[in-house]
Amino acid sequence: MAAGNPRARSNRLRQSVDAWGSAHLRALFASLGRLYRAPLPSLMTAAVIAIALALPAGFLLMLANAERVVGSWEGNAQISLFLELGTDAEHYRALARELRGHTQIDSVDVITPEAALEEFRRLSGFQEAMDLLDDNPLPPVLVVRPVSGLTPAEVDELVGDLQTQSAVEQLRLDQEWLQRLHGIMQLIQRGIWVIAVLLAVAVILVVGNTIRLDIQNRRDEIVVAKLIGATDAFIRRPFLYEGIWYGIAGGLLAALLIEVGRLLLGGPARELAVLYGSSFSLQGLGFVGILRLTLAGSLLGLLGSWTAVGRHLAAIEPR
Amino acid sequence: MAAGNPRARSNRLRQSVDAWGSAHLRALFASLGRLYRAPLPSLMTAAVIAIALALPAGFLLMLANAERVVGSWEGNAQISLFLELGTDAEHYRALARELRGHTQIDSVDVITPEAALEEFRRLSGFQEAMDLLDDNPLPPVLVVRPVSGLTPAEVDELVGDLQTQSAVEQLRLDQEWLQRLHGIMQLIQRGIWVIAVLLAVAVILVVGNTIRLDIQNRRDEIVVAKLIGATDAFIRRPFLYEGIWYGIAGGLLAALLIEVGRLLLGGPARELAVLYGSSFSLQGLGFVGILRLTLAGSLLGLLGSWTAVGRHLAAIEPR
Amino acid sequence: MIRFVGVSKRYPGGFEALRHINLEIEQGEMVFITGHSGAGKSTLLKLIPLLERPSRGQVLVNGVNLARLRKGRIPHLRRRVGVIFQDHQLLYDRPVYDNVALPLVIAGVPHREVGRRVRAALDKVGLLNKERSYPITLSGGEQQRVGIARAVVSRPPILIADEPTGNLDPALSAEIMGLFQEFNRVGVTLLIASHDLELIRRLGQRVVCLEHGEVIDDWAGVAA
Amino acid sequence: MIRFVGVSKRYPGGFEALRHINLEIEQGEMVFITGHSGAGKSTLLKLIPLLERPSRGQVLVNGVNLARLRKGRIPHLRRRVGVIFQDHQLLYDRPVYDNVALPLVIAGVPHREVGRRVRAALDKVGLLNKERSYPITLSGGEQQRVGIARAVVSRPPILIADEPTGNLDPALSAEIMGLFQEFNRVGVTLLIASHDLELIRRLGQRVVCLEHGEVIDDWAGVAA
Ligand SMILES: Nc1ncnc2c1ncn2[C@@H]1O[C@H](COP(=O)(O)OP(=O)(O)OP(=O)(O)O)[C@@H](O)[C@H]1O
Ligand SMILES: Nc1ncnc2c1ncn2[C@@H]1O[C@H](COP(=O)(O)OP(=O)(O)OP(=O)(O)O)[C@@H](O)[C@H]1O
Ligand SMILES: [Mg+2]
Ligand SMILES: [Mg+2]
Repeated sequence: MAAGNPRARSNRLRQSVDAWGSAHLRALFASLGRLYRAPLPSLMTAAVIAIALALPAGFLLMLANAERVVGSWEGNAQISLFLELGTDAEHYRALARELRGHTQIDSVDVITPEAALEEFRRLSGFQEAMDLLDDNPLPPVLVVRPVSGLTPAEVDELVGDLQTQSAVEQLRLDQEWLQRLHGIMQLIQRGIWVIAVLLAVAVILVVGNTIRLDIQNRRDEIVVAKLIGATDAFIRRPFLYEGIWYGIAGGLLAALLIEVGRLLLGGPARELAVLYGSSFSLQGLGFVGILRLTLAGSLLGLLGSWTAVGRHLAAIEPR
Repeated sequence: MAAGNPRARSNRLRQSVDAWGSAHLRALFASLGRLYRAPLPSLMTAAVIAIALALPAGFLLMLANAERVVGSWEGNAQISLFLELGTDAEHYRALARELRGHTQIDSVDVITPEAALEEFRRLSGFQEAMDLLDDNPLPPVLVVRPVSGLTPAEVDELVGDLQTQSAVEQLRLDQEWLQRLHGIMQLIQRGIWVIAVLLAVAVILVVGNTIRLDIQNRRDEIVVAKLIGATDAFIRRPFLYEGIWYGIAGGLLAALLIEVGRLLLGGPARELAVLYGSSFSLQGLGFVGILRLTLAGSLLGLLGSWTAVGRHLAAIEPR
Repeated sequence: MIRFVGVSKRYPGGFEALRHINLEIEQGEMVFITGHSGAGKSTLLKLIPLLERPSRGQVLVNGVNLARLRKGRIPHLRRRVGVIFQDHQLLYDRPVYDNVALPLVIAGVPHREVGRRVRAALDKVGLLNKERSYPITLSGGEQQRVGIARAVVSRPPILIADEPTGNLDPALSAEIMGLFQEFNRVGVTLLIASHDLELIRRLGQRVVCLEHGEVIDDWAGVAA
Repeated sequence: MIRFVGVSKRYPGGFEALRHINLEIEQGEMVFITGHSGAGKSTLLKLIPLLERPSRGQVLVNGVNLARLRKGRIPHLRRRVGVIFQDHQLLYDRPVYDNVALPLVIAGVPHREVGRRVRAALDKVGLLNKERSYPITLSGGEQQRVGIARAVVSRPPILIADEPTGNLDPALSAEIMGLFQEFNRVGVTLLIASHDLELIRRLGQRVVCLEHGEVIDDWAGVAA
């Protein structure tokens, strides 16, 4: 039997795969051509999608940048180690050396009891009383500055480490306002996710709406195609591709918007950085980010066109 | 002549005003009816507009709230007034009383030199040295707590006031982190305006695009109307009203979205407030805010439909 | 009433659909335009409500040179010319009543008056019982008659019909032509493009015959 | 080839457009359907490519009961039935070539083959020189012929035409009918709804006459 002939079968298979592939290619290029022929309206739709994609992506990027900044501030937060009273010079100098070797510590300053007393004398107004002292009542203090860029968790860990050092009597890390900032940033992050969901919905709605109106617009064409014997898949395909194209164009435009936004915000951010003596610069999306954005756009576009196609194509039947 | 008869003239005027008014009313209700007959798609468009309006409005609201919070923190920032050494008790108590009467000051605590020395003795480890003193070397200190809710400018003014008090030797207000926060908030505000402009553009594009597709969709109807002798104004009117309706619906939905967002963010915000002992609650849009949002929506909607109508209606001519 | 003076029409593609047409139609006349497919009948009719503009020559309606008509006045010209289209041009998402009422609504006729006149027009074409139907549910001939009702509802002084009986059976065609004659008797000027030579001959009105865009024949009917 | 067995069609509004139709059309037959406006001619034709479904009775095409046809198979049925519509149903934003090529593109015919067959079909209806024109720039008769070219380009075994000569002048009508007879000679089954009784008589084919949805007459032509 012919059906049993593997050559014939593979030939027929090849043919139908070819036909399937060429049908897809045609739909792909037809949809692209349609968008190209109406460049302004297509661009407008893509622009809306771009704005909707750019916002959450831009916010997440800003948050990432903000976290970097806060992290660096946290690194700047110095930790004062008050050692036990009477720890001898050799001991605390050794400890300082040891700590300097720690990978997460940038520098360690030693304040000897003598230097502290001298300072205290100068400042306190207790000069006479000080002169009467036999013993120095002040402990040696090590001022530890962590390397910049540590996360809050890493700073906590470091603090824990230092606390277990045998000679350390007391430890102080002033970061009340950092805690507040963290609270705010968590709030913002939560907000960004709400916004991201909203805007993803907006993208789906925009694409869905555009495709829906496009379907109604080309009602005649769909009716004629159905009359002539087009399958549903044949009719559906160009619309789905159209949604994907919108999403991809939107994603790329969104990347562009974000870069423009980065330029606009870069100035004040740098000023601020200079004010605090840090060498901070806003980080961009990068290649992977752009890729992700485009992918997200095309998926949302497909989703949008899928919902529209599913609901509206079936409604159009030749009479 | 009939044209000279004022009665007849006013009658004719009334009639044409009536006709004009009823034509507008018809367009208004016709456009509303059209949206109503396709509730889901209309709602989808309105939802997109709502999201686009809700974001900048929500951000501005959040910023306003944040400013309130920061303001209240600033109020909490206590100001320590170090008085001149040797200011007598009568004098500094009188000053404290006077300051308590100040409208921007919530409370004034007095730390007498004796109390300060006692505290110092307990804490400093210089007990022996203290016992040897004849004179108390410490100045009296007034701890001033401003009322909560002051703006940064008001706090600055208050600080200036206090500094001019004759007995005040030195004044300390620790607010370094507040300055940083202000820097960040200015950055955020700049960002919000960029976003607001982007999203206003998005609203115009969305409405314009929807109206454009709607115009193409109803090409036959427009052609027939023009064939039968409809004026351009007659054809344009329902589309313009449609844009306005979209904008109004979008504005109202945006207000709803913002309120829902407020509920979602209200929890963590309150937690945060409790953490810092403030009785803070997120403030909503209020009636005026909702009105403004709806107005903004309808204006953007009108603008969007105007651009679409201007560009696309002229292109449709009966053949 | 209607005068064509040396009118030519060359379409953008370069095709010359009408060549130097001179034609005068008096008020109250009823004129048939015939000719082979592509002779230029539809093109000639489209010049009157300014659906097309001549490339040379002048068209005068009621003494007004259409080339000089301000753009804003075109709608008013079209309200005075009732047109019956070859492809009906109905709104398929509105019931028959709304379709017929459209010219009155556009002209701003008061609401009560609209109902009366729409029903009178529908009655004339025998579709009073289809008032609430959608055009899609009507047969080809019924749709054609809705188009006729819409053209006459605003009682325009000029009526133009492009193959109004193309899709009608002979009996109905004769009936519609009778209707046109009735309009003609009350003073309406009619221009009708048609292929139905037999029917035209029977009516005995003036016939203008086109060929390749030129008038090759123009004879007054026997009855006129 | 095509069999109607007790077919009735009641439209959603309640109107009964067809009543208990029994009809058998052999392969290679050429049948005219006549009847007054609203008799049900279009409705009858629409049942064959499943544009409407009967409310009672069965339609069989090539022995297949259409009521039992899976939804996914409908496109394949429609590819085997060429339809010429009363209102052309052309795509006005595509040139004539694309319009005629559409059935081949849908059927997935290879690119080179498409060009050859489209030109052959256009040649048959005498529109080879209008290949690049848009339908809007064609006269009514020319559009009708584009519709005919599109219906025959995929060489369907069944051809259905709803008043294909409604807008054509007598000479062109006769020519088109000659074309149909040519198709008929190579074995195509044809069903043609028409008002043009004179033309039908001249062709001498089988004629089915409908009245109020019933077959009131069915006579084999003299030439058959
Ligand atoms: N918009 C257009 N652009 C280019 N050519 C056109 C246009 N409209 C019509 N034509 C050409 O002008 C010629 C005359 O067209 P017209 O529609 O006036 O013919 P007709 O006499 O009405 O024919 P029919 O009886 O077939 O309707 C035709 O050959 C047609 O191809
Ligand atoms: N979709 C529909 N819904 C309701 N009624 C319909 C529908 N389509 C047709 N009809 C009615 O069915 C009847 C027959 O219609 P059909 O189109 O079959 O007539 P026809 O014989 O083709 O007439 P014509 O010669 O005027 O085209 C008509 O009275 C029409 O009003
Ligand atoms: Mg014509
Ligand atoms: Mg019919």
